[in-house]
Amino acid sequence: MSGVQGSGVGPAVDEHAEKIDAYASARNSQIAGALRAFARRRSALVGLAVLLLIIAFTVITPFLWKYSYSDITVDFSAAPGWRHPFGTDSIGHDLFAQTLRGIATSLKVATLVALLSTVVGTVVGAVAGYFGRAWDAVLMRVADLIMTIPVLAITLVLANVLGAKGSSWFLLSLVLSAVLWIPLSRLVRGTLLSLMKNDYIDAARMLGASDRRIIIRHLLPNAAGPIIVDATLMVGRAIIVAASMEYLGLGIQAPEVSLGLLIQRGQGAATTQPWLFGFPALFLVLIILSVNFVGDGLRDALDPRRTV
Amino acid sequence: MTTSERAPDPLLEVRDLRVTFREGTDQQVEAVDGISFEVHPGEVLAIVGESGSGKSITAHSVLGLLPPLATVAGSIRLRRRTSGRPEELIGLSSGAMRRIRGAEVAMIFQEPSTALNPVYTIGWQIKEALRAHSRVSGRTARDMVVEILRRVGIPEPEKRVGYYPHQFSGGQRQRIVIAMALIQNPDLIIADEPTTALDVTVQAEILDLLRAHRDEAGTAIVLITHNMGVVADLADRMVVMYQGCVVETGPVSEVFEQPQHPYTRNLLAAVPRVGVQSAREPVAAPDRIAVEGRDVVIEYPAGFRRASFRAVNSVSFRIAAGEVLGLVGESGSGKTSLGRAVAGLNPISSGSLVALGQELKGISRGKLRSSRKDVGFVFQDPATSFNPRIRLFDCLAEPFIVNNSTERPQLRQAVNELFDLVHLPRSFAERFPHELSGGQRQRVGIARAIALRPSLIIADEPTSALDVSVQAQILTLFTELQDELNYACLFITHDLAVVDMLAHRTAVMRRGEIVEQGATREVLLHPQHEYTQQLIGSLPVPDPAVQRDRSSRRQAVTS
Amino acid sequence: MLTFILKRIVNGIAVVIAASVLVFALVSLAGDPLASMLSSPGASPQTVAQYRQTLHLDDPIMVRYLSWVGGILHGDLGKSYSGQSVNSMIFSGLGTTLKMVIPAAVFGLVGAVFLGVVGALKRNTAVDHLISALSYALYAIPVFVLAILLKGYIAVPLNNAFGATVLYTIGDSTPGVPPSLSDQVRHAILPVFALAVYSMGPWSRYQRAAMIEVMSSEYIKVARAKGLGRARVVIVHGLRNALIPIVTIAGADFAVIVGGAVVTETVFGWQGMGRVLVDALTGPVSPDVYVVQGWIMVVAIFVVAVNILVDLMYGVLDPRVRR
Amino acid sequence: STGSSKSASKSGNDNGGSVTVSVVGAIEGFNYLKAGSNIVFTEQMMHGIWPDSFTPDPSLKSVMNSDLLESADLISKSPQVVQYKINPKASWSDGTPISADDYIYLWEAMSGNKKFKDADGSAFLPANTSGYDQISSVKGSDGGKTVTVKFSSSFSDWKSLFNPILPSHVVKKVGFNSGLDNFGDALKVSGGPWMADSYADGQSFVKVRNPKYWGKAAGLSSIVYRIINDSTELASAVQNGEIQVVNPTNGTVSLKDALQGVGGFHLVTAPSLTFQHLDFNESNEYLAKTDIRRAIANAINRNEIVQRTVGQINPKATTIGNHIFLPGQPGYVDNSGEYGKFDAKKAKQALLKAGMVEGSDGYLQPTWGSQAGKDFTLSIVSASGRELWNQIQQLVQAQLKAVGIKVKIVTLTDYFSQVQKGNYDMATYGWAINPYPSTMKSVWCSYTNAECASNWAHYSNSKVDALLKKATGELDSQKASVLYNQADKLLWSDMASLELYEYQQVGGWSGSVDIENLKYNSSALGFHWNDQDWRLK
Ligand SMILES: Nc1ncnc2c1ncn2[C@@H]1O[C@H](COP(=O)(O)OP(=O)(O)OP(=O)(O)O)[C@@H](O)[C@H]1O
Ligand SMILES: Nc1ncnc2c1ncn2[C@@H]1O[C@H](COP(=O)(O)OP(=O)(O)OP(=O)(O)O)[C@@H](O)[C@H]1O
Ligand SMILES: [Mg+2]
Ligand SMILES: [Mg+2]
Repeated sequence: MSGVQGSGVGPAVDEHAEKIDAYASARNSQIAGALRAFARRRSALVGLAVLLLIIAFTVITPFLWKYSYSDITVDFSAAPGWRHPFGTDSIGHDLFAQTLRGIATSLKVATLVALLSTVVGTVVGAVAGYFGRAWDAVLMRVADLIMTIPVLAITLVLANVLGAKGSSWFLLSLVLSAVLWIPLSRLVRGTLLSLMKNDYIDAARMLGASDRRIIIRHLLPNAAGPIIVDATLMVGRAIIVAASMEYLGLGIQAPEVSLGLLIQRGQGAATTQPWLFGFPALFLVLIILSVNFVGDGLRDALDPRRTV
Repeated sequence: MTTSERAPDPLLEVRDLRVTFREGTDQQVEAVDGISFEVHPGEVLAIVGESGSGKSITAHSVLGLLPPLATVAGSIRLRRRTSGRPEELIGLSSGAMRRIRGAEVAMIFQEPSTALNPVYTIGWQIKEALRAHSRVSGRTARDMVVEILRRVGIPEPEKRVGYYPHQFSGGQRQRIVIAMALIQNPDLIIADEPTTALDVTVQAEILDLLRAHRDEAGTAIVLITHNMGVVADLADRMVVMYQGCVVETGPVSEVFEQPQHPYTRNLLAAVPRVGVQSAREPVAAPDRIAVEGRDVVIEYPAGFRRASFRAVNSVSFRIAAGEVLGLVGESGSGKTSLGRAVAGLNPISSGSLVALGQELKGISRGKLRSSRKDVGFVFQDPATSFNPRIRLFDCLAEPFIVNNSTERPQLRQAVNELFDLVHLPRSFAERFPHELSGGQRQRVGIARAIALRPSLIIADEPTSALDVSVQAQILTLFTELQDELNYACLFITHDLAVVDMLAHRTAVMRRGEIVEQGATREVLLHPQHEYTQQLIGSLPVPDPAVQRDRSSRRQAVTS
Repeated sequence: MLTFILKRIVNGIAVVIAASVLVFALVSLAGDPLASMLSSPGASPQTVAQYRQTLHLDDPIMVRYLSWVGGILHGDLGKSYSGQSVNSMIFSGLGTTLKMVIPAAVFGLVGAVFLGVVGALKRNTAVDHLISALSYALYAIPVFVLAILLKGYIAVPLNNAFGATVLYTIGDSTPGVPPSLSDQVRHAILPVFALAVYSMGPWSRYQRAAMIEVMSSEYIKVARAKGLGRARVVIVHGLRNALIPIVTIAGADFAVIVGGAVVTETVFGWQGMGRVLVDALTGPVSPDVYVVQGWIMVVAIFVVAVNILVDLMYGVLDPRVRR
Repeated sequence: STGSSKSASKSGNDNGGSVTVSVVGAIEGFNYLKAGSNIVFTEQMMHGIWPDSFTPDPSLKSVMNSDLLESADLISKSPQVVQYKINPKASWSDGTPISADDYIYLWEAMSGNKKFKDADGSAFLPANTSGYDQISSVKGSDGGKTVTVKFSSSFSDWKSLFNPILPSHVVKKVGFNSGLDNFGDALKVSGGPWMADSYADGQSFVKVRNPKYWGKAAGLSSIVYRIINDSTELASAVQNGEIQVVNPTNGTVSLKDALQGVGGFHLVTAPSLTFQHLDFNESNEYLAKTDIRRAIANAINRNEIVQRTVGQINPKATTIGNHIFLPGQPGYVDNSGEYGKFDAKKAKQALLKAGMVEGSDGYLQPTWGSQAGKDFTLSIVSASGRELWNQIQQLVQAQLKAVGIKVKIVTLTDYFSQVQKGNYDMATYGWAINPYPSTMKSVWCSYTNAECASNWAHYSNSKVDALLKKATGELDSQKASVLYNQADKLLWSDMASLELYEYQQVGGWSGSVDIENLKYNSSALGFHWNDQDWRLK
């Protein structure tokens, strides 16, 4: 902003009109802007890169690696070395293959939980936030319930109730989702309530738009930022809760492998055979860390204040 | 004291001030681009200019209150109370600057609702200001606080010192902020839009308060505003800023009479004045009624930690087809509540409200939705009335899609016509709302409201978020469109001048009730109700001579 | 304010009742608690059948629930399936847990406030980035991983270096010796640290955001314009206001800390509430409905109480919500 | 290693000092004779508080408690009558003499007979009725100092009875079923060298010297039991001097490694009287066939299993060859013969002969039965959180895959209810036995018989039934061993279950204390069989 002094230009209404071409090129400016904001955060980029790398590694390596997670190899209680980069456990599992499998399980659980609880949480939160009244009352009571009892306690009880079935990764995901959708639905509800104060909702109402249209076209896209961010952070939360359950002896069970289970099994040897504990713990921390970085980057990128 | 004695050397001298903001790593924004001005003791200097022209930044740089990202260049010299000699403020150590703040130069901010710390009592906060620079015993301090509160017109100051900010009204809060500045007895007060957030009646009182203090204590005042009426009321000299530069300086009367710079001319021309533009004649034959309200009551139900609240109390009014009814009144008087009720956005608690032949009390959701397409609504704030994720094309096409009134292929055509109607280029269709200026956005808002050719439009302060010059253009557009489309309109505003320009008839609201209504000209020229008279009396007129006269008369009445 | 608290209490009671019905049904249906009694040869099935009768396990679930509720009304949480008083199990566990949870909450809060405020004041500087990285790392390390590291790589080497037990790794006190504060503190340091750090990460982020928001508010500018010193502006005007949101968040997170305590107790061998629950679910006689029930009740009541307390505190911190 | 301890201290000669002993797992009440409370660690903690009539020594020979009894003799073989003469000085710490009443009460409580009632009028809930249910009467004479126990049928392991006896005058009042669940005054009545002192809920238990004890006083002034959740906490706790004695517990390789890593630690690894086996549920139509069971047994390399599991804890660990005796017990003979040998080729051939054909991907497919035409699949179940069991499952899976059997691993949280209901094909779990072979009868006698409550595998062989019946009634232990071993040979040839190995216990004591007389005993008492003789040097 410079050099206008004395030019005598009043605040012309169509001042921007000449710059139309410049704008045309920035049509997808919102997405582009979000991407740029995301890319500006180095931690988010690094997080994403690490995450993608880990995923790619987990997907590809089992095809190339000579051992499967369930193979019992000739070596047992072996320290890391050429044949077994992460060593082997006491009965002879290759820990490298097991760690990869553990990552895959933990990520599968986390992704499914994030997906399920996001969908359910969004739908319920939207209904409660938009229609209020009975819907809202019920949701808020359920939410109170969940907020009152530690999530871990609820999932422990649920997993115990499901017994053997609770040890499959799919059912474990259901158990976790059954609890974790609630904070998200609260978030969606709150976001919707504040979005509904915006005049454009009333404007849509004035045009006679249906409730469905208002929710789907006007409210949810604007709530997408917090929802996506929360879904990302949910991935980290799900991994931690699942790992804590496994650590306490519920949830995924041998012979299936998960990071929590590997850590639980290796912890007794944390000082004598640190690799049993160290590698799974390292990857667990790495995944949670990078997921949170990505989530934080998204938060910045999707922050509506960024565009204003 | 109406003219200032010119001391030989200025109290504050700003030379070639530049403020740049670092944005990102390499971008720079020049917020203030080499401005100069001076303030003499006992003088009121007004700084005017459009929003974003750098007024606040200038004020903040005097006290070194700029954010860390700002770099300041140039010179700001203040004549120090202790030495009597001018001293450079730029580059002063924070400790030295701290001794100047409050004690020699005090500042009053625009937003009274956020200028006070919500968790401390006002007495505590004023006392804190007092003790920042002088050693005063607890008792004396308390007495001084009560005294200053009394002086700024807070009732029952002995009791009120122990109140928290949220227990005061906006006007009172601004008085408290002023008290906080006055108690330190500074040589210079910088007031950054001290009345913008306030009602005209309250504004007048605040201006009187500042004037009285200047007259009594001889304190110099820098008054930042964009309201020409305020300038005319209080200031001796004025500085006009435009895009970071000073475009014009001079005594107020001279600038008003003979503005030199085109921007100043533009600005002065755009200011709406009561009685200058001819008020519109009432619609000849009010035979067809668009809206009729009888004993309308609007209540907000009790909620979380809140009792139920009656916002509109037994109001009756009518709007004829093709007629513009102006609705004015102080903030919180229930204007928006009423407007939203007419639009069907708020339910009414009792009484009867018929809009376009449809009784709105107890109406079903479905019926309400279908009847809404004949009603348009223009919102106050162009920033929040658009879905930020939707292109303007979709935004303007939505009315047609929702009501299935136009075939898909014709949508483009229909939207283009709307753009034409509000004088915007059709290419704007591809833009997102944030890619438009406020005025342009408000045009789109109007386009959306008239898309379905409604026979009734409700406009809730559609221009109050805009600069005066832009406001003028929007109002002109509004008049044009009303003439062309001949819709009935409820136009809500707090600006009497706007009513004067637009409305056939005017209703005045106060505390949930309509205290007066009639033909606009009648209401403005021969106000019957005391409150209307007060309202008109407080309205600053952007003409120094007239305004001085008015305010001295007002003071005579009130004192 | 009083009606508000009453409302909260009523709401809390409703929540606790709903939870108890749900949990009772769930746990009662999950497996046979007496099955493992037969897992040693020679155990008599008649005895187990007799046992089942003694515990009323063959009564309809509704009858059992109501008899349990009857006990509750007399302040008796019943007996565990192996005969111990649930009251004493839970209250002894609660006492132990609180010895970990309360210092952890306080320490977590103080740490978070400190990190958050420093981060906000040094915004976008190297210090800020360092603190951010630290809070993320703290959040990403699960409590049990941190605990294992603390034990193996802090406590043991430290004790070896001193040639004496400076920090303990199991239990909340040394059994068999008269209780002393120093003994308890040395037992508590590691678990409290592990648990505190768990909430410190996210809280410090909130605190930073709140502080940034407060510091950019108008009244901070006013305070500076008054000519107040920087420390006074930051602490008296900034921090005081920035504490309001963090108190609410910490209160809402109380259940999360208790959840974290379940894991921390396991790692550090504290016989607190967490162990009571885990044993009731996975121990030799499990699932033990009455213990789980009692647990849920007591924790829920506790969390509700803490939340009400936080609301009261909110009133103290923020005059705007006072009545 | 250098962590000194406060609690393991000895000051002066009178004060024998104190040691802290670890207890892993929850305590569920103190009356370990009651069902639901019979936890090994409780028995160890309470040892020496309630006196035993007989205690197994490290060679698992039952030795009479000569402080309590002057004699205990079998005075008649048919019907079997045993006479106990109580030491006239023996009395409970509250002054009440120890008498026949205490023996009578214990019999009533343990008999499983509904005619005897607990304090509150309900039936007693004994953990184990075997032996007591064969007693027809217990009578006192000689002012209560002579006890005459008469059996309705012979019971060879009569020395397993009345270990311990309870203070009947106290327990009669507070109740056997619930009076000893919570720590209280009832527990403070002692009839042995130790006395219960204090209990912190779920955290610690302290027993101290019984000052009223008429026999030789305990060497230490107190033993502190520190209850912990998980054996993974042990190593660092020992290293820190928080625990001096690690009570032997079923070990893992990492626990052994970790304890071994603690400088100066006296590591003890030794077998316990618990053994691991592979259980075949004969209600499965394929496992009902002896040929298939034998083939599976031949397909399993037991040595490899030992090597990869307990072999790493104790290099001396071997496979076991008996269903009734364990190595170290006087009657032990390896009866496994060819049935226990690993021979994959033979296994495969046997399977092909039993009507299996080679399928597409290396798995066999039955030509008959419900799995006809499908890959031959068996499930193997174990409980969650049991690392060793899970490891065996995986080894079995890998080994059976080599002969073409697909094994599906199932881990259950409600394992015991499922196994007792017979919802499994193969299972792997441990039987904890005491040194008395009669206890194994209920596992191997006919499934349909009510006294064979632990036979969940549906095994049934009338010859085995007859032999076991005869053996449990044979009062000459030499002859009884012969009978048991005859039954065992049949169990092997029937391949009732494949015995794998003994659990290996891991324990020991810290180098910072020097404890005299601390010696392992593979009975349930572990270190504690002689804890009254422990002494700090
Ligand atoms: N912290 C900041 N960072 C970057 N740019 C800023 C910052 N603060 C203000 N600006 C820019 O400096 C310019 C001048 O701002 P200033 O607040 O002085 O305007 P103003 O004249 O007071 O306007 P208004 O009437 O709206 O208060 C504007 O363009 C604004 O966007
Ligand atoms: N949703 C609501 N719930 C409760 N009270 C409300 C609500 N909306 C407005 N009010 C109250 O109703 C009264 C009238 O409000 P309204 O918005 O109609 O005033 P207004 O005349 O439009 O004021 P302004 O000029 O400030 O816009 C005010 O006191 C306001 O606080
Ligand atoms: Mg400004
Ligand atoms: Mg309004």
